[in-house]
This record gives sequence, structure tokens and C-alpha cells, in this order.
Amino acid sequence: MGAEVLIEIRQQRFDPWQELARYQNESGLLPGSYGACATFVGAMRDFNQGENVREMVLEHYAGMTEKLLIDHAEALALRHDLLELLILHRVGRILPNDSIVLVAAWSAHREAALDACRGMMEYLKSQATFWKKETLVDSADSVRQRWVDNVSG
Amino acid sequence: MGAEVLIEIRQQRFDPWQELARYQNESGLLPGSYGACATFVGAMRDFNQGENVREMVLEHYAGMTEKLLIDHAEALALRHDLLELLILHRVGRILPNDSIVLVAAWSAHREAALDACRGMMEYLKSQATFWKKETLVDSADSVRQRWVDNVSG
Amino acid sequence: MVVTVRTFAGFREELGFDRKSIYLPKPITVEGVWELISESDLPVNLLCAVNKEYALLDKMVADGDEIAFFPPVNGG
Amino acid sequence: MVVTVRTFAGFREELGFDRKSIYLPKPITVEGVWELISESDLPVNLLCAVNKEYALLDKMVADGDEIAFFPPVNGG
Repeated sequence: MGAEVLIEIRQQRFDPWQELARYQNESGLLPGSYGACATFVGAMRDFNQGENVREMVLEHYAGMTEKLLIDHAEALALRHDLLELLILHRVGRILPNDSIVLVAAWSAHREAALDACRGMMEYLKSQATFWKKETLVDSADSVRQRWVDNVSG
Repeated sequence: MGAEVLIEIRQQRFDPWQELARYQNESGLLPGSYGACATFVGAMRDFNQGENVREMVLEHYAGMTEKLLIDHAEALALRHDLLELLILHRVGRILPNDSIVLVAAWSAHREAALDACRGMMEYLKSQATFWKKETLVDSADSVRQRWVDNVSG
Repeated sequence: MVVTVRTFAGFREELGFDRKSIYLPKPITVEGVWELISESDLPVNLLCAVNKEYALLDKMVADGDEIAFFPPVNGG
Repeated sequence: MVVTVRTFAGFREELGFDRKSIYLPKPITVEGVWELISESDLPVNLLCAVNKEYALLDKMVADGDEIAFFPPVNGG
């Protein structure tokens, strides 16, 4: 297994397509070696569960998050015979339209890349130690905050 | 349903990440409207079924391909409540490491985007009227051609 | 009646043409069109389309139809 | 023995601290640690980790452990 796994938790905004171009360029991926790259970008919406969202703070358990993600990424890379797996996740203050997460899986084969990408997203939703607090704005312009429940989305 | 569907069959090489950046920028996607973008990039490998591949010619049934893809894209957009669906597919002479196909599905929800992206790839493999002829090189540097069977990959 | 026959990939190479118009004195099926253009038996992997839609081999063709023959497809 | 308690998200706000060291005169479970730091009953949505690994509430804690309490997670 020569899969490379890169996990990054980042405070700064990022552009997923620029990150992918750069990563693919700088990685150890040999030209002609991969047949498939499946990616997922999660972005912040300005609405959630029927409410208008103005901003969000994404908190995580530094140290535990990275450990969980590396372990799961390595398991996925082995199971799906990946060449590369990239996970980039925002934390901190996030505004609507910002990218929150980028997952990209490179493999020789289509199914492997698609399965690994979905598998990592499911893990991020259900196991990775992140929590989101939204700032909501109602019609009268009054503001309140809530922690986001883990629901499908 | 306000989903936009863009299908393009292209002779020229393309960079998938540049195409995604440009498309997302120029599309009617409202900032904050989408929570998820799932993409798939298929690229040409320099090996296939145990053989070294030097180049490939991708042929299609012009007119029928576009018709099939538009119909299926619109069905997927409706079924998964997509905001946008982009399909870009190379034809003509293709070299190892070239991108062959790009599929991108934008939706409010993660599962919808992932399902639509996978659904379009499965359709492209099994129904869309493309055929691939590879030029193989063996160890003695002799060259031969073969049509690629439709196998998983 | 006249129909247009299109061929793709391996069948194009075998048959030696990619497009031809043929005259049919009476209505026949898609399979009948194949028998007119080919000397070989019906290939097990033969797919066909009529007017750019997938069709079965027993479909009757009509004047002006475009009949296409091709092997299993392989996009993506 | 001494353990470090960490809290996240809603529990951090309720308990009013994000990190604290506590002295334990004898070995207890993770649930016992919760009872020392909180006046409320065990929340139904309480998750915990010991030394940055998910753990069950009946796990015994050891000297130097980092015990974390948090609600269901929500990444991606």
C-alpha cells in the first residue's frame, strides 16, 4: 500500500478547486496511474431546517479529530486500494457560501474512489469530533444561536 | 425544479478543476444555496487489464449521446432535487493522464449530490454511446489496437 | 422506402462503412436490416438504435429511419 | 490521582469551563467523573472520550487521563 493520506484542519477560507489543482500537482500521484478521482465539497448554506443562517462557528476537539480522521482514512485507503486521500476541513467562524469540507479520493478504479469518498463523508458526519453553532436571523432581524443537531444533510 | 443541466462533449483536453471553478462561477448557483457538490473525474491510465496503453481513441454517436445524457441528467436532477448538474466528456484522441470525464452535481444535501454523481457515472458506463479503442505497446515495443470491453473500472 | 444505416466501433470496421442509405421494398425489422448489410450471423453483442433511441432487434423500421448498429458501450 | 476534564459544545457552555484538572482519591468510572463536575443528571446525549479515543461511561479512569465530554458530533 503506497496510499498517501493528507488531513488538514484549517481556520482560513479555502477554494476547493484551487486546493485540488494544487494537491494533485504537488502530490506523489504518477501521471497515468489513476483512473478515478471522486470528490465531495460541503459548503455553508444560508438556510437550515427552515431558518435563515447568518454565520456559524465550527468547533472541534483538536488532537482527537486528526487522530480519528487519520485512522479512518488509512482504513479506507487500504480497503479501497486508494492512491491518495485528501481531507481538508474548516473550523472557526464560517460564512454562507464558504466551503466547510473537501474530501478527494484517487484510485485506479471508479467504484473504489466513489465508495471511499462517501465513506469518509459518512464518517465525518457521524464520528469526527466537530460541532456547529449557527447564528440565526428571524424576520424581525432578531438574532439567536443554536447548536446544530446531527441530522442528514 | 430550477435545476440547470449542462452537457458538453469536447474534442479538446480539459483541466477538471479549472472547469469546475469556471462553471461554478458562471452558473446560476446562488451563493449559500448549495450545501453539497459531489464530483467525479475519470482519467486515462497508462495501463489497463494488464497491458501498457499508449493512447486511446474515444468515438461516440453524436446526437444520440447528447440526447441520452440530457434525458438522464434531467431525470437525476428531478429525482435528487439537484441545483446543477454538469457533464463534460472528452472524445477523439486521448493520452494517458488526460481527463476523460467530469461529472459534478450540486444540491442542498449531501446524499443527493453523491447519489446523482454516482448515478450519472453508472449511466455513462452502461448506456451512453461511447466506445474506446486503445493502442497497446508490449515489451518488444510492438504496437496493437483493441476495443475496450465494458468492464468495471 | 429508404433508411439510413449507421455503424460504430468494431462493427464499423468489420462492415467497412459508417453510414449508408439503403432501399427497402417492404417494411422489415431492424434484424432484417442487419441481414441486408452483413454476411455474418447476428452477433451476440449487437446493440441497435432507431432514430437515436435504443431499440429491440424486432422493431419494424419506417421510411426515413436512422438505424444504428454498435457493440456494448463504454463511456465515462 | 489527577485527571484532566475537557468539555465541548453545549456541555462546555453549561458547565462553564473547557478544561480543568481534578483530584480523585480513588479510581472511578467516566460516569463518576461526570457526577463530580455536574449537578445535572447524566444527559441522554452525552458522549465521552478518554485520551482522545471514544470510550464508554463505565470505563475506569487512570492517573493522567484526559476525559472529554461532548454531545453528538456533526462534521462535514
